[in-house]
Amino acid sequence: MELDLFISGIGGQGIQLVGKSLALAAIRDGRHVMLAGEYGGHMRGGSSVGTVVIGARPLKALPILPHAGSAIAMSHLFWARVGSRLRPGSLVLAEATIAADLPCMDKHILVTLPATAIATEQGSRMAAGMVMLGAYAALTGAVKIDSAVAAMAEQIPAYRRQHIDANERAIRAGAAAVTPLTYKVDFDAQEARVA
Amino acid sequence: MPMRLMDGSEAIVEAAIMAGLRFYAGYPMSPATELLEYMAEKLPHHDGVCINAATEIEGVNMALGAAAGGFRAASGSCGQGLALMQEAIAEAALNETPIVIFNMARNQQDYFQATRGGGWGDYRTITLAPKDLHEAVEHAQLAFHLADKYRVPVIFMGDNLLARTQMGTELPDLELEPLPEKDWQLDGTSGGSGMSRQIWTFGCGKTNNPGPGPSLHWERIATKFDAIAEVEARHEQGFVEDAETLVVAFGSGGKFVEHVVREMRADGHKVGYFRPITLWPFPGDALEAASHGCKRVLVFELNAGQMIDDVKLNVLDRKLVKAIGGVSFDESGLNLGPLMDAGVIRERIELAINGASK
Amino acid sequence: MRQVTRGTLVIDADRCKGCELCIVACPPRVLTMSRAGNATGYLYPELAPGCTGCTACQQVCPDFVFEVYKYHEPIVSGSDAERMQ
Amino acid sequence: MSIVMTTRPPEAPSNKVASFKPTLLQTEEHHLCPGCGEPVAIRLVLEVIEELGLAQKNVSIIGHGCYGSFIMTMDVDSTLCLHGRAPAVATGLKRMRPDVAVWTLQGDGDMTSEGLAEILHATARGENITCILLNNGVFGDTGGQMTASSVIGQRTKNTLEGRDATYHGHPIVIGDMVAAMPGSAYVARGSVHNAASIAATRRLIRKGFQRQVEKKGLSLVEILTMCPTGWFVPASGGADYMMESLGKTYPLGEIKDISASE
Repeated sequence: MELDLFISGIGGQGIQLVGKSLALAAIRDGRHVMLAGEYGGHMRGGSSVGTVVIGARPLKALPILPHAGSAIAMSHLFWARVGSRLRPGSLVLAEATIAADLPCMDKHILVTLPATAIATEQGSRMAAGMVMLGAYAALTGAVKIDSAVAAMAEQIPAYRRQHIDANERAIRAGAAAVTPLTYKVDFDAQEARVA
Repeated sequence: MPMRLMDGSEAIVEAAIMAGLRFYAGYPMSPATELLEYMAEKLPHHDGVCINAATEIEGVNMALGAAAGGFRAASGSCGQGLALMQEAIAEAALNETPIVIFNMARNQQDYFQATRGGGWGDYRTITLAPKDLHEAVEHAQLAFHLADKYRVPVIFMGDNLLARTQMGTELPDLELEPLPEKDWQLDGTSGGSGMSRQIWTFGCGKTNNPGPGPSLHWERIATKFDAIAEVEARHEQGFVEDAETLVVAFGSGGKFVEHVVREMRADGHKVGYFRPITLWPFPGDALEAASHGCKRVLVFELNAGQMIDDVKLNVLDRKLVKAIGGVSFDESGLNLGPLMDAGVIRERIELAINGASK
Repeated sequence: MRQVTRGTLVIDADRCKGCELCIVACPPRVLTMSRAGNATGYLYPELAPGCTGCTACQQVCPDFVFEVYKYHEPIVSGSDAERMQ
Repeated sequence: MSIVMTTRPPEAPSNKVASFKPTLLQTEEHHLCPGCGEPVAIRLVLEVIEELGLAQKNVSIIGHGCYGSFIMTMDVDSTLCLHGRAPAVATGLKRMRPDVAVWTLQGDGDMTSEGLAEILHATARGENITCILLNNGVFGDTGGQMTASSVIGQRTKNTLEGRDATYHGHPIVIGDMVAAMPGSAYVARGSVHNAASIAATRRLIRKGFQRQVEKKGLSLVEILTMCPTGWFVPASGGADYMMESLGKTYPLGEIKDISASE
């Protein structure tokens, strides 16, 4: 099956960085990957949506996903566009402080995580997205945690190298903060199947 | 090559360089800008040159110069930028200089521009419209091959989805037939030989080696395009054998329609899809065959109706042809709009089917 | 009148277009336009004795009708020459 | 007055000192008008190319004008490009073949009207090409209309009362503009109105090509050429008319030579 994911939040929260790290990690794990962003809303404070699809075989997914089976919610703002496209039973990994503001969660598997608080504990409030990345990887088995760390480091520009350590701690803390049993992806299955 | 994550622009540039591209001159214009940026970054590492031209007109003429020198050369932009290049694209067709023009389009309103052209003369432009990054990697190589094979300009028609969506790719190297030496290239060495070389739209040749002259030259060019049309039309189709409804779409639209048609087939609808891969030559014979026995032929394109003309020209009963696309941009006016969405496309196909049966 | 002729021309008169640029260009003024037209109806330059072989006519001619020769020995003609003989 | 026989070579011992045409012309035939200055300018360029040993190492990029017909007779690798775009085409070719002498042949309509952007940007980039401008201040090929280089007072088919600065604007003195830009290595203006200036112009063209060989940057050699047809003057009066009109706006001589200042 193909794992499809929306990452939704506000420009400046590192949404695109999370998506890119996940995609690069999947490449490291030998997967086929697609990464699409929403353009035009890139400035800080606007809507930011990333789309990631991961599969074991060449992908069939469209660059604009009509539907997805999982989401990371960093903000409840601009959620409508993403929420309306989630298949029933989707995994929604949400920042704990905004989770209550997400509508229509009764059909989905909601996992909340105080990502910003965990990131702050790990030394960087800005690394909340990295906490989510670690948590998502651990929850779904989409990518190896070490791959996620390496992928994050791979794309950090030279002038931001000082953030790598805090980001790595955030990824690992995120992974440790969830129980990896609710939503496992079977990449080898021909059709979508959630354990 | 190991799998690498790239956006379409980067993958196209890598594939073009792999195919031997050594010269690119362009002018920034969204969403073709990234193509120029990658060219500027990568070409110098391959003994190539990328120039930030002063205008699209200057850029495409630079490419003509590099190509006249025997090198694989390209320029690129999107719709309005290509409008500025039309004179040079026609010139390349008429003086037989092989160049590739990358159109990373904002929309699908450049269908007429690509397939009819805005330049002067009896010429056509081979136009490749890949559906996604993987096909784009192939087309970026094929474009240069076809350009050299026929000594014609080739248009590569992408869009913002193609340019910016990132995918893992191994950049497979396309196996293509070998081409003859470019014995026409201007390398400067034949001066004083009495048989110096010439690239000239009027085809008059030189005193010692006269050409056919304009009328015969242009007739020969026109005949060449007829011959290309005979053999280079490409298409992809699915579920056409028993289809009552055939949906025709190109580029990204073709990929979306294929997706929707597969979904609808799974739900029991007798729907098929047909995607022209070359917009020119238009795969008319194949479309005629695919549409045989259909009750309706739906055309999905993000414009007010351009490819639909070619569809009507090629299905046996043009009254079966109906547009289900339309003009659709995002808020910025620079990108494909909300019509490019699987759900919307399915609704429109279903409406066309149910509306017709009512 | 004594004339020293150091050079001479071959003129492809039938290709001449009669622009007369050579007439004023000639330092010894030994070129004059013909009275009758050439094959295409243009008047063309004719050479009188006294050419120096300087190539000025050839330099200015837009139609490349001049070929210029220099004699190994000057040819002297006219009354002086006749007296010397 | 006696007339010397000029239909065949002399019988007395002699050396041929000048042929009908330079060796890089395939024929001396052309269809340009009586008194046109362009063939002479082109002859000079071809002679210089041969002198500098560039005959098998050059490509000409030809613009649109009467001179364009020489693409059929010049025995050098050539392309006739779109109107005004020669410096762009030359750029693409030169960047890929840096050791080939690439030169453009353009008229003033081609360079200063249609192609002003291309020559200025090629100069700005310091492209190592040689641009030959044949300036007669008129669109000769179409029958004598005003170009950007027509001088004040010049009568053309669309400035019948003479070019009026307040109505038609001022002429563009492209040589001075190019010389003012750091990318140019050599800029000079010659003329073909008489034998002395023709000899001088040949030296300017030679320096222009030398600067390219030395990879110094763009060289522009502007050559004032007669167009009696486009000026509505007799062929025999073209040279005088040119120096009285164009010659005043476009003074002859070297405008810039970076090698000289080194």
